[in-house]
Amino acid sequence: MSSQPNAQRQVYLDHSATTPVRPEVLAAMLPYFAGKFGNASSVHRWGYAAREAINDAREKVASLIEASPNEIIFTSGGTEADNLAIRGIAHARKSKGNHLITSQIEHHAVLHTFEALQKEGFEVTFVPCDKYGLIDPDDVRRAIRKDTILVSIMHGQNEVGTVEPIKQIGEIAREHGVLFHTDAVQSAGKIPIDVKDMNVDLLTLSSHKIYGPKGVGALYVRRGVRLTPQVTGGAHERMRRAGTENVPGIIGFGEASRLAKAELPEEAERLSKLRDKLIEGLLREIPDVALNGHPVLRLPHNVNVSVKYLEGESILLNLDRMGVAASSGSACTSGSLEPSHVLLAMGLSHETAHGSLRFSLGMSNTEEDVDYVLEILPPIVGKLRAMSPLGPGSGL
Amino acid sequence: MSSQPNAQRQVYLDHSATTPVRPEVLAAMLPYFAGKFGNASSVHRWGYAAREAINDAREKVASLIEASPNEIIFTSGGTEADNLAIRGIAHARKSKGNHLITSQIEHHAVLHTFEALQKEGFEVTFVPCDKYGLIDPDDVRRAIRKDTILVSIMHGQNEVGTVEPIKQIGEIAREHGVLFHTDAVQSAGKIPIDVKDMNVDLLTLSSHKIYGPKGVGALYVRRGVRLTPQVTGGAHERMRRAGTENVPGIIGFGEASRLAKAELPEEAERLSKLRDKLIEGLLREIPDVALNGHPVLRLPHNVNVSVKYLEGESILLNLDRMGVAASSGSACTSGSLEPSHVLLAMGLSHETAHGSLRFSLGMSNTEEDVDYVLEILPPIVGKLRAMSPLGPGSGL
Amino acid sequence: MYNEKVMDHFFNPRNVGELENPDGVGQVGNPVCGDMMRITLRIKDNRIEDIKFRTFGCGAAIATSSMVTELVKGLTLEEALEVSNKQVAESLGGLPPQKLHCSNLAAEAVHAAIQDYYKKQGIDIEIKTEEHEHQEHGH
Amino acid sequence: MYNEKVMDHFFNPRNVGELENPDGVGQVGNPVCGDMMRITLRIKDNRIEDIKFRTFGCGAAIATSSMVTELVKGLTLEEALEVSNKQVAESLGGLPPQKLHCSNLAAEAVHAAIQDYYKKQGIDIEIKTEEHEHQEHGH
Ligand SMILES: Cc1ncc(COP(=O)(O)O)c(C=O)c1O
Ligand SMILES: Cc1ncc(COP(=O)(O)O)c(C=O)c1O
Repeated sequence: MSSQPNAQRQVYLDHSATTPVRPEVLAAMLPYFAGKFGNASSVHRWGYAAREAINDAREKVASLIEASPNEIIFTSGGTEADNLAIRGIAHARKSKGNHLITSQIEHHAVLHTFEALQKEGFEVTFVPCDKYGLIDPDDVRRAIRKDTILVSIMHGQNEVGTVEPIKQIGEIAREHGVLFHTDAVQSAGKIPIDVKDMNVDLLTLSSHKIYGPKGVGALYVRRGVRLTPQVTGGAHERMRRAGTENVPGIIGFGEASRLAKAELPEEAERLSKLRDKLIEGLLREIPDVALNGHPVLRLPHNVNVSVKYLEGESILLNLDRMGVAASSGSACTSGSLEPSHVLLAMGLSHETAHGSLRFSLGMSNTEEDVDYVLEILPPIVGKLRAMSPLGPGSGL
Repeated sequence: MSSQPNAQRQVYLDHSATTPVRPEVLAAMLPYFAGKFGNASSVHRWGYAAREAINDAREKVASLIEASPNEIIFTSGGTEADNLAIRGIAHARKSKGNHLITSQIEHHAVLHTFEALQKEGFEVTFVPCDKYGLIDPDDVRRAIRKDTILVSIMHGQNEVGTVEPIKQIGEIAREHGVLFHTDAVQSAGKIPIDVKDMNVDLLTLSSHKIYGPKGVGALYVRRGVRLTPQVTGGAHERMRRAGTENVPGIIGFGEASRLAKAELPEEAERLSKLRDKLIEGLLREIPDVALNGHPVLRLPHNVNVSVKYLEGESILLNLDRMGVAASSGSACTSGSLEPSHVLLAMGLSHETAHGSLRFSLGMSNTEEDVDYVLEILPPIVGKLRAMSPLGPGSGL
Repeated sequence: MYNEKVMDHFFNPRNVGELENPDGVGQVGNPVCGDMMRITLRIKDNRIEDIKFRTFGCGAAIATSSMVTELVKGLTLEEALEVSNKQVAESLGGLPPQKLHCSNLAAEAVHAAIQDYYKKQGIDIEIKTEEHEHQEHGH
Repeated sequence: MYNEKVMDHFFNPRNVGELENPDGVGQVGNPVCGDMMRITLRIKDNRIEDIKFRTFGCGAAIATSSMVTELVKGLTLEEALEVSNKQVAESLGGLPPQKLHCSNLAAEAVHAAIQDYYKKQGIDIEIKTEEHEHQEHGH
């Protein structure tokens, strides 16, 4: 765009929105587009090659969360996996009960799916969170009824980075004989996950958040848990999700999972340091800025702040002009009228919620990137605030 | 595999199962994995680039079927598009009626979805076909009731290649105020499609059947037709299909559509000739072989024959050893116990249906490929028949 | 997302600020909804001699504010009252569809400032309200 | 899909054909179900001296037929009656899961042929039927 003068630097800080496919992953995928392009169901060498590659990828994805390969259902992404988990269990267990539990701060893929189920006649309890975006396991316990059939609480919050007490919530669900689903799209590959240890029955993953390709995800379903398929057709994915397998996508997801697991401990530490440096810098360099999300129970790559008196999109456009990619919980960026439901649930005012900024760190980011943001953001904020009718100096 | 001695030739004749991604398509996709990898919803240059590319691809896909770009919903494949069309319309129009019409010879993505709706309480009429796999529009007319809300009849049959009289069926549906869906996964790019001329309200496409990547498809939904989303979450695809867009996949699908449209007339003629040569050769060279499907109203790339006294998988394994990829309607290849429901609906005996072979031609195939099949298949059949307890010479 | 003209007005907004002792002040929108504009006017001989704006809002909100100040500067009050939000959007070469029903309040802010000016003169005028969906916000 | 041993027996099946004037004939399966086997036996001194098969069916059906002829050739009739479908599959190093409940009838065909032999001697024996899901076919 012509109004984006050649920015000195390109700093991508929107890894929670999506990540680039890393070179090793693309290399693993490439043979499967044109050479080994077979349909995994076919009875010939092209088909066998595809089937073997899928089996291999399934092992790698399973290993990322300490599951067994046959507990993994490949889907077209995190959103579809969330839908399959929630609709699939609700429909399969309808006769056992009509009540579902989730939280107010879930991703739309979860939240809107529960709302769709409400329209179908299910009752849903949306448990709240505290001002840090933390969910109290006791709130979940209190919400459980005799007719509760599913609890779904996310692992790492995508906007504010708060890590929820999944293990305790899973324990409570299990005590009560209720199935437990968690959306781990943002936490997978960032913090360790062990589905057995965490008492999880169903867990959602998405490839494009961990340097794998877009258009592929997975649902972990604990052995023995039955769900109603939501996409019907051929006998793929052991009759749980029909449709010709996205072979290159699945292979890329497998390789991305393998790498994410191998590099997790070191990378989590590295990102946490960058995160803390960025948070400290923002709070230090810009007045009237507040951290959103939990100060400690936090994903290693998430920074979220409110910049008072400003609206998020106006900051994003200025950041973009300087080569920096970030995101905002502002209503204007989503085309909706309400700002982030997550920030509102945490008790932020609408006004402050409109002015939130999320920086999500990733593989490519360095200290210099953080320094660059800390250099360019204060003048942007200064300029926009001078234009704002709100805040000190506005005369209001 | 070691039991596959170096076959002289590799002849892929399973293009109805899937196709390789053609080089031009892969080239179009490649920049979007790592360079222009943004999330199309993001407010920054990475996001804008992705959004623009999707818009461009949407135009190309729309153009393949003479639709408008905003009538195209991208999905994860043909199966999901079929599910969205059928479940989406059934759920949206429930209050208008409870009766649905489809045929006995639909792809499982359609057939099993109607069966799932039967379990939900919908009534479904499955209209039959004749011995050529042809559906009589009058059968559809007779099946329509006051409470019919949807007719779904496929365009090109995937197993036997028969092209159905879609335009007439669409006309009948429209006369009766019933929505009409057609699965055009096999016909798209092979024979011309004009959704307006064909009186179609919803139409399914799949990328990997036309030299695009796997894991992406589309549903055409005529402007003004409302359906209930089946995957809920973010505001993607104008609120009709949630989930982060598979950007490289969509771009590949767009490019594949553009090329398919440009090359259609010539390629259809070329394939038809190869098809007829193969059909004639098979009938001439091998005794007790019969053509399945319509002799004239037939997809240009489809050859389907029954080889009496033999079971399909045993032939496929031998063909594979000689480097030839084909498929069969045999139960054994699908892991089910029943042979192809399509061949049975056409009136074939179980025994004959078990011995069907499908050769589906494509871009890479030449006359030499056809000659090669005609050279190697007769001795394979001879060897297997000598082993069979059925047929002349078996003493039964 | 936005076209070049919008981006130009966003990055190089015209007439930013607040006039001292203005003849009219108009404020529309609400920070709760994510956009709010404040227009100050200097009126001379029934014409808008000077105009400044301050805006809290997205790219579209700021660009339309800037655009409207350019459009109405020098106009008679009657002429300025005829300028509509739609015209502002058109002068910018169009806004993305999701922005049309929101963040497009600039003309209204000018009208409110003119109304304020008349009020100070003891005149009550009624302002035509445009058909737009901003009210949908509900707060 | 299949392992090498299965493929070897499929591509190079042992004992294909039909014995002339066999001492016992066994036929199981049904072409309607997609698999049918016909075993002919030559018995000498209570032992299977020669055996041949003909099979209509998939790779697994043909490979298990071939395998079973190798397994039982030379065995006493009592020993041959002890050979199970499961053992045949194991001797082949295993079959794909979707093939286990189908196309794995070979031992039964041998048992049926032995039964036929006894019958011709005027002896009625009962054959242990194995637990397998082939019956699910329903025709
Ligand atoms: C927490 C969470 N859940 C679900 C999703 C949806 O996953 P996908 O983008 O693969 O559809 C996302 C990402 O957008 C997410 O952050
Ligand atoms: C007629 C027909 N419909 C639907 C499908 C399913 O499409 P996809 O493979 O993209 O899921 C196929 C292919 O398998 C098909 O041939």
